[in-house]
Amino acid sequence: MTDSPVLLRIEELTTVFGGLKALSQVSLDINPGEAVGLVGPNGSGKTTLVNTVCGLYRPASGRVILEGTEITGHRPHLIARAGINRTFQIPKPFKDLSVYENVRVSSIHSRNHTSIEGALARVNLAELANHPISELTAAQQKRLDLARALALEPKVIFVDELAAGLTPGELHEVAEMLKEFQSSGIALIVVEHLMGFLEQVVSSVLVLSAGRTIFTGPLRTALEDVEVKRVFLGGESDAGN
Amino acid sequence: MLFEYAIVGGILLGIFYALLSVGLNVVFGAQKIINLAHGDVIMLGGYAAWELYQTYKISPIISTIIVVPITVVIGYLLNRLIAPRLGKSSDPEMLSLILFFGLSQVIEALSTLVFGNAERSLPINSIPTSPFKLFGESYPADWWVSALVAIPLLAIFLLFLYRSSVGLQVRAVISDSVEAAVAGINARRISGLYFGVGFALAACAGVWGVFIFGGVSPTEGPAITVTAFAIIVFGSLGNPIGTLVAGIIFGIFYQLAQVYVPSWSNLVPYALVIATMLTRPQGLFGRRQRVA
Amino acid sequence: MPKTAEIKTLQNTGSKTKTLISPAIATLVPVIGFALAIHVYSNELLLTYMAIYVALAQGVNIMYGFTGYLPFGYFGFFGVGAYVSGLAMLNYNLPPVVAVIVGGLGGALVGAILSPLFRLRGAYFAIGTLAASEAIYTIVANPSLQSITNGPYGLNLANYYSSGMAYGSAIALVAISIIAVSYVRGSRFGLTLKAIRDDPYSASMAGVNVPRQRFYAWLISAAIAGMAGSIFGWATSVFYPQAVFDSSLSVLAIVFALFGGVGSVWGPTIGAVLLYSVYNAIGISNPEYFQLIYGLVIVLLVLFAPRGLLGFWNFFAQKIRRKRVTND
Amino acid sequence: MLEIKQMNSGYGPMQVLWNLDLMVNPNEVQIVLGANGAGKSTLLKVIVGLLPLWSGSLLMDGDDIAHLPVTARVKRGVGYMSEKGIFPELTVEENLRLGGLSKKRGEIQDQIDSVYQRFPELKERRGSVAGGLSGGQRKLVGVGRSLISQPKVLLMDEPSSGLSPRYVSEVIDRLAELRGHMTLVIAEQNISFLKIADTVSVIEGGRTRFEGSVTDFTNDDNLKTAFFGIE
Repeated sequence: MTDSPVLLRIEELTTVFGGLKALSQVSLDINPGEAVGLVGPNGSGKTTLVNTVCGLYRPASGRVILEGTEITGHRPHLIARAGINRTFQIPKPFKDLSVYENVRVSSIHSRNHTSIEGALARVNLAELANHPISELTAAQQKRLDLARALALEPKVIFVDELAAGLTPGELHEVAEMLKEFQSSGIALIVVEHLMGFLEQVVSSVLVLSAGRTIFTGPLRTALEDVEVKRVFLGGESDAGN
Repeated sequence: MLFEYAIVGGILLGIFYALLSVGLNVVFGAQKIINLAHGDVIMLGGYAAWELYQTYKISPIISTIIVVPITVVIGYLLNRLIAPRLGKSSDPEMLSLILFFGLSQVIEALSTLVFGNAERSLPINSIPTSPFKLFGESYPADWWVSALVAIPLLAIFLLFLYRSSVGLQVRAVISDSVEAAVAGINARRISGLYFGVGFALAACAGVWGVFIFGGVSPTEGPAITVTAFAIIVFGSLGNPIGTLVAGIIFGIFYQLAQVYVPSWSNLVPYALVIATMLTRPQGLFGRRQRVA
Repeated sequence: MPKTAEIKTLQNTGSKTKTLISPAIATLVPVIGFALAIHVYSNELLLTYMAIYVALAQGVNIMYGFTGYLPFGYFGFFGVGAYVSGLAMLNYNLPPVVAVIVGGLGGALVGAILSPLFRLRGAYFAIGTLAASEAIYTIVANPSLQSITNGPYGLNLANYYSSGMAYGSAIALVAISIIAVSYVRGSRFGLTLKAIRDDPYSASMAGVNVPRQRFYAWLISAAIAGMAGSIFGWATSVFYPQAVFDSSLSVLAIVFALFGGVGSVWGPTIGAVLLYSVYNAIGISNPEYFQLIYGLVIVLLVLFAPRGLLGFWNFFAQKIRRKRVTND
Repeated sequence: MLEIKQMNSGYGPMQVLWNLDLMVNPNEVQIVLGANGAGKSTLLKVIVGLLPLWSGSLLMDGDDIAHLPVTARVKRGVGYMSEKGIFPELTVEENLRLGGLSKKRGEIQDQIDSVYQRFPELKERRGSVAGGLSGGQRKLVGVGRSLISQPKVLLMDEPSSGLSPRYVSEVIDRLAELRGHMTLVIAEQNISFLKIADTVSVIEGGRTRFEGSVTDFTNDDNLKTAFFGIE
């Protein structure tokens, strides 16, 4: 189809925990500026996929290829420096550092020594730069995760449950932020339960159930899909009628 | 004959070592911390036996029973004092390590003030004295008497843990303290009690340590703690039955080293703990557990 | 949420010179203090030991204060340093000052060998290092190795004794250790260490090479202990293995560091000077009273300042800072 | 039986429930529907006391129970079956026994026997470690333990989670047998549980979206899409 390889190619990735397949042959291609939703019930393997691609878990089989270079099983800091980053479902700031210093840790390791102020401004945290973490709300801590990712010049960001616990106003702000990232060429993989929010951000989704891909395609189509409904709504496939 | 001597002696001493370390594992089960004052509780048990014999001529066998209720109460109260404060902190594991380290220093200092620096020992005729003979070798009386006392003690402990209603609650709390609370178990009280049981087992071992170690002195605690730690890590943290088996295996290793390479035998506990932690951190009988 | 755009007191507003001045003071004050102390108090050996403890407390500071790993077995590096430098003098006739540096390298080398212990977390690491150091002691003091280490009979360095030189080296080591801590605290290296301490995985996703950064901190800390042990052996001139492989060395270094406040530059210096003075006042004749005091201090610190343990210094600083913020 | 008004709560600094209302009547089965992350589990945890109530009221039989610790609420008759529902390291029988801690020994045994009668497959595996059972059997152990403790109201957190559809319908059938005999609050995203429910509440984004009878719910098409969270 193209001469240049896709930005990130996840190829039949399988992750096993103590004999149990938490992730089974999941594949996904994503190009610059694209946004894909990653949905599925609790325990379906969404976070396992993020953790495996980001190097926290070593996959049992399959490959992760970033811009034509295989990075499967590389150590997390190398993957992060190569341009794949993430946020956390429960935000994980460095508690003893200020907001500014939090981002500085990433900036040190970026190739072009990115502007810390710039990263903070993109997530609307510039005003809080000199504050200790303890003064940030949960929503602000999630945005700090994003700022830290931005400071490493990411090509792909996995956004893990950004919307949970946000007010409608905050949701809108975050959605706009993600769209701005996209327009700057960053690819987004958005793990989300809130379909309303997801619809604002992504065009297509990958639906996981029990570690397997059960659907890929547009979000609206996914919600009409019999298999997806069964997974989300339960036994009867006609439940939605 | 040396080999048989090492094996039989190792088993006899190993039973003692099982008793010596099981309390550390019990405290770990109750509180998910390493009790760095474990060796000092053992040392206190030793002084209790010494005092009871010197002043009241009470046999160490009786003393073993006397120390149990006292140390259970002390352990329980201590747990209730520290648990809520540690629970509030951001790094309870590290803080409790430092706390028990401080406690260990306090116990050591107080024991020196009360009992003096000199090592105290008990006459061997304070216990039944005839040596034990097997395969033509004879074994010191304290070896087999301590084993004979340790076996019923450990059996009672296991019955308590696996057959009593309170023991069931203990295991439920260890398995999942939140789930236990919603099952109506007062998790704090139960883990406090179990913590006290850990102290009591340590004190019982201390009574016999006076004989096996040839005496009791205020500074013996830390070395005993490391040995006990080596044994519980080897036999899996949180698994008391693993500790019993590990204690016996340790006793055999240690005796073999004593017999064949005596100058290197002190290396056994250290080598054991490092090798276990680096190669099989979950221990002999453990399932995969996040240690590292 | 407080309106606080104007509160820029916390960091990154200080000028370059300011960031150099405070470490310089933190280094020079104790160095000059030790240099002058000898004119007031003539027990040079005791002052040497005090300087050694300042360095050890700072070494613990680098390890525990900046990575959260508590090295109970810190004395192992100390003992290795004493033996490596002592044997270097005896066997190769190295000048003592050179031997001290070699001893530091010996400490760092053992640190490198023991680095797999980093796979362990929290208490496991603390006790793992303790076991490793006890194992090294058992090997060094072993009668079977008498031909190499002189086994249980220790080393006699009386021929290399030089009044003043050892004390001067100890003061230099104090300076080195404080400069090392200041560097760690103010540099990117220190920033990444603090990030690792807060959350290792998060740090790695910020691009930090977690194992390597920890390893460097460990080597610096081990080298300081190695040099401290070397100077101790040299100044003591005759020592037995149990004197340099003494777990109470780690105990005291850790207590001094905790008491003064880990993570800071001044804390361990103040902690070591204060508590070691107390130790000399009452500890030599009545060690158990001293032990009782510091044991209680630890217990009380943990129970009543659980977030802190950064000692009174930071505790007050924080209080003052808070006051300032609320007053603004 | 249970009356919740204007409940606000969450984890740490993160607010999950926003002015939520819930009303449960005696002997009714209420299903709390919502997508993942809607706040169903949080709601149950606040009721049983595992999470603090930030503001609002929580009444049981007219009494304020919000200030009571977990064990006191359990004693008052609040039963809670978590998603996990069991102690995996303990045997089936030990798990069941933990449901009857306040009862006499003989009495517990009778009740355990009656659970075995209801769920014969548990009797066969009474000595096995509960963690080794199939997902469906594990849920039965959890249900069995809850039955023995005889709560006034039983809160069940996603009894279908981790189960294949075959087991889900089995669990539903078993719960159907309890209908009318006890007060049940079932937090679910699986709408097949509707067939055993008397009333439904739908939670979306931590807010009550709908409260009413099952028929009202099934007649409202909009609600079903709301359940997915799409405006």
